[in-house]
Amino acid sequence: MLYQPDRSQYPSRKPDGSLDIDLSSGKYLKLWQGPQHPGITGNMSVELTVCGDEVVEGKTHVGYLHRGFEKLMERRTFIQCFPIVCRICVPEPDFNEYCYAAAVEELAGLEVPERAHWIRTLILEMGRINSYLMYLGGQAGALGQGVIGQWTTYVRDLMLDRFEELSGARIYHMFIMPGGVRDGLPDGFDQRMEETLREIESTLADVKDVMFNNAVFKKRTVGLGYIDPAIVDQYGVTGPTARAAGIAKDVRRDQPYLVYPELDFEPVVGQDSDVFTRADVRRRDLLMSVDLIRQILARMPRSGAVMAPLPNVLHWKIPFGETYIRGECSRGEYGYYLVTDGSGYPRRVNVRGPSYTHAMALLERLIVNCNISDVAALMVSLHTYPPEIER
Amino acid sequence: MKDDFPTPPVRDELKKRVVETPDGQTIEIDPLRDYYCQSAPTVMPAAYSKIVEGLFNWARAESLWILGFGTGCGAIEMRPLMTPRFDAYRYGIQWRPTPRQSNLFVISGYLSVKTLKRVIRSYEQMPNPKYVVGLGSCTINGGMYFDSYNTITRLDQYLPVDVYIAGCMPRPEALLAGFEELKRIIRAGKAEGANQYAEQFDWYKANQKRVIHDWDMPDYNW
Amino acid sequence: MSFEWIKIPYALLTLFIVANYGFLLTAVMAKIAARVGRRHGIPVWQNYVDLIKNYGLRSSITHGVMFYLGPVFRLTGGVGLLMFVPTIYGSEMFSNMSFAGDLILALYFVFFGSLGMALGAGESGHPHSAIGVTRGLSQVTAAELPFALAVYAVAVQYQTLSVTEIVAAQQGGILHWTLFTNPLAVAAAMLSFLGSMMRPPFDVVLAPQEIPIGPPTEYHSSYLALMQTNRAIFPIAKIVIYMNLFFGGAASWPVFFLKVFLIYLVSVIVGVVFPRFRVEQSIRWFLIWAVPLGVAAILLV
Amino acid sequence: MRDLYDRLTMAFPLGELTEQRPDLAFVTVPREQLRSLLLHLRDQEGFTHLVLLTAVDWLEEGHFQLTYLMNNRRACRDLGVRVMLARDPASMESIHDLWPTAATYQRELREMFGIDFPGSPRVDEDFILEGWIRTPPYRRDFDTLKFSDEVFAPRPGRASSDPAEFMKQQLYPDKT
Repeated sequence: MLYQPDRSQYPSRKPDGSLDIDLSSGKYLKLWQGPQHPGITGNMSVELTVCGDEVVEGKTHVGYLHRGFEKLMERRTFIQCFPIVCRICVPEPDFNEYCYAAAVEELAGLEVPERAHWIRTLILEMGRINSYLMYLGGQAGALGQGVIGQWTTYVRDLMLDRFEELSGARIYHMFIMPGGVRDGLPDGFDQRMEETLREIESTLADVKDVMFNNAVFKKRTVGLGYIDPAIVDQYGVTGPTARAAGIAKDVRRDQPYLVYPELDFEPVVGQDSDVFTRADVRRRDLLMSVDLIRQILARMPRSGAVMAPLPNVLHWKIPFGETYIRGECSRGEYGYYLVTDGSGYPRRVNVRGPSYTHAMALLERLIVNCNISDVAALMVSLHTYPPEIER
Repeated sequence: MKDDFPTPPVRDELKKRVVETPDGQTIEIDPLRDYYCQSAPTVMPAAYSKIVEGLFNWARAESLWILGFGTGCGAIEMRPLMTPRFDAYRYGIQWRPTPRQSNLFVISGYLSVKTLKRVIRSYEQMPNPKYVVGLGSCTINGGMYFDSYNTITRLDQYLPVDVYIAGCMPRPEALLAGFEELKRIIRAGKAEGANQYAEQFDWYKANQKRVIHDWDMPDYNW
Repeated sequence: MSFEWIKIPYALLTLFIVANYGFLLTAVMAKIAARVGRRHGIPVWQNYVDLIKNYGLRSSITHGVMFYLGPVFRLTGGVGLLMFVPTIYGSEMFSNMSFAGDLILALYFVFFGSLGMALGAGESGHPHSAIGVTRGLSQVTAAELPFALAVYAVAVQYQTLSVTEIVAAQQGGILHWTLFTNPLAVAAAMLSFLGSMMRPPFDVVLAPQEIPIGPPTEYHSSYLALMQTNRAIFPIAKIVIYMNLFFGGAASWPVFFLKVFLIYLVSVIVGVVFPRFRVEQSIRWFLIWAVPLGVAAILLV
Repeated sequence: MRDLYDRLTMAFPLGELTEQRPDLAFVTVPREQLRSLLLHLRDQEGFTHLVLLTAVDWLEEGHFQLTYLMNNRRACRDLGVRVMLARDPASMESIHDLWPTAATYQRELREMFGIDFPGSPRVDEDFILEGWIRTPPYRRDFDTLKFSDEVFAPRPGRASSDPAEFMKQQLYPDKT
């Protein structure tokens, strides 16, 4: 079922392309959704101009979380950058560590041991599960179904326990270093991981019953927020959001990194490109991650080095060069663009997060003609995390 | 420090303007004066009777309503607090969506200048006994972002802070311990941050204005 | 029948019992909802603490007279509703003012609080309050319709508008309840009940994710405390009407507690696993599902 | 990558090709040719996805480098197009009509580097910073630590030092 926008209430356009909205006419109302608003994903805000119950214009405002990482990294040595990169994206920090480490390794010519590749893949998939669990809770919560959030956060806590025994921290793991990973797996990790995975699977079965088979949930989300597959490339849409539009775009398969070529998987693709399909694609992707973790644990080498020998990190200079490393995080394509100039400091780091394109241009387009009640659901369905937009 | 910043121009929506209302009248609007109430906060005394104040303090301590405003990355550990493993509701801690109904502001992590402006507005809208918990090292001395041009380094320069919780990021257990500590302070009647803010209003305001260059709101808006 | 002054302390006693039961009941319901999410939830006395705290807040800001009167109206709606229906059937002490007034008055009081709230929240000037109020009024109107139809069906069935007489007609065994004599009317009324309890799927009025949190956005300190009190009393008062009309009333306090608990539980159990409807969807839902049931109930009587 | 480069050099005056990986290469183009090159890449060569648009400040050489990273999804390879800009006053034509999402990148560059993109929507509005009146912060001549110390009143007792110097003093305290 396609969403048929009703343009009858739409205000006319001025010659320069902006909307002709006269607030003093009493016909329009300006509403701020955020930054202090429970229906917003993180600390950002959407400036809505509404006519009746319908949004005629939405403008995203970001910058509330800006810390200037790209500047801070320019005045830190390569190894000093490593503990701060994970702070860029809070709910799924591991991708920052991986992309940064891989970029530095490529420019410095470091060879990473085979076992570290497997452990990195394991960590990235665990992080993906965390992020998806948070998303499912948020998507249901945006529609008032709080109990899903309780269930998914409960199993997410179990997953954080696994992270904790691996790296010692719940949120910021700082585990993937340039050159490898900090350590191998602890004893008995596989068995505890298997228990966690089983718990996740049973919770997801419940979530499927209560959320995806729920008539009200379907009624709210089917047909909402339709993204035309034709605009996917124009707006830089990647990841599950693009896959829900029927475009099988997955960096893990297209430009494989780490040990993904050796794993057996097929990208999850949806057809209808609405909020419901996006949620469903993410749920199935999560189950695929569970399967991938099982494959990794079954096939990974159990002995060998996990860390390449690093040069003296205090005087570690990386020759002139530039590179771009990408990976498929839970929201889409995540990438680091690193430029070095032969000194001990990065010349320029640019983080390309998927939320950057999703939350700005795409959201501003989708939000038009949508009901005020649906704004939160629509925004969550794009799975944006503000910290990675503004860094 | 010498204040050498020029004042930025007033935004369009804050300029004085003449508006024709739908029923045909013409009125003049001065947004800064009409839409906000600009009078400094006052020190609000405690209840006369010590017993009543003690009861109130106990009730305030046992019913902490947190403003649902995730200002930084610490917000990610607030969610586990609401859920089965930690379940802060057991301790009378709840999340409220509007500043009017909450009395505890958890500054969850670093504050960028842009957020600080919103935080001040939200804080000033909260009703009087109000408490601030600074979460994470970055609220104490800048933490990882000590040299960032966009994050403040000391929260207590801008808002009166009752409890700091150190760490990057603090675990939910640390948060619960911090809330218990806050409860102890409240019960002892020492958490008078709102009155302190009113007493040293000029000092706080000067600090805030030194950081927020485009101060386009009234000095106090509740 | 002459008025006896002793009725006033009796009525206050009823109010006291109902208010306390309401506080405890909402807390227990919150705990039950929390158990579904595998939590323990708030302590049962939490509502009292919140109430004391809200009265103890030092600053209170007013936006005008109606802003102040809004919660008062709302509380009046709850208290008035409670006063004009017999809380305990057959008890001289707890039938309150039910000698006067009838179903029509009760129906009016159900709506009264929402109207008062609309005025108060409108005065507060917050756009989210205004949106919440428009949503609330349209949804309450839609939800009242099947309830009104069910009430008329019941009135036609028993040939009276007096609540006391309707309760009296239902005595003498569980099969005499309206639930079994006129199930269609009860079904329509229970659907309407779901809609008026402000729980999912019909809580778009208070939806924190969209319009935090609707009409009470600007209310704080003692205003909020008044509204909390009302939120304890009003659902109970409403359930009392349902109990009297459809479930045979209550002849003693234990029966009263049990029946109110069970009826309340219906809305909680439904609400805890559902997301919320948009306002036009919920209105359509009422018109499609509940109203035909109510019409059928009237036709069948 | 080399075959693509050979095809492109027929029509455009390109600089040297830097092959970083088999699926990633960078090439420099004069700013006048940029738009037609991007159009050609998008419509003829299948580079439909604009991955990122960012700038590098080469303060010593006195110019900005703009990087347009393009991705060909079908062939699974990336091409980074570099454009060198004069540093002061920095200005570049906008490509928001080719990719709507480029408008966001251009807003960021306008604010963080002070590179102007005339005609790009909302380019003059505040994007991330609010009321910023100093040097654009991502320029190399902006010292963030100095700014932070001046404005934010750091808590006394916190010191930071250069890691190499610090470790040298810790390990070999007697050497100067």
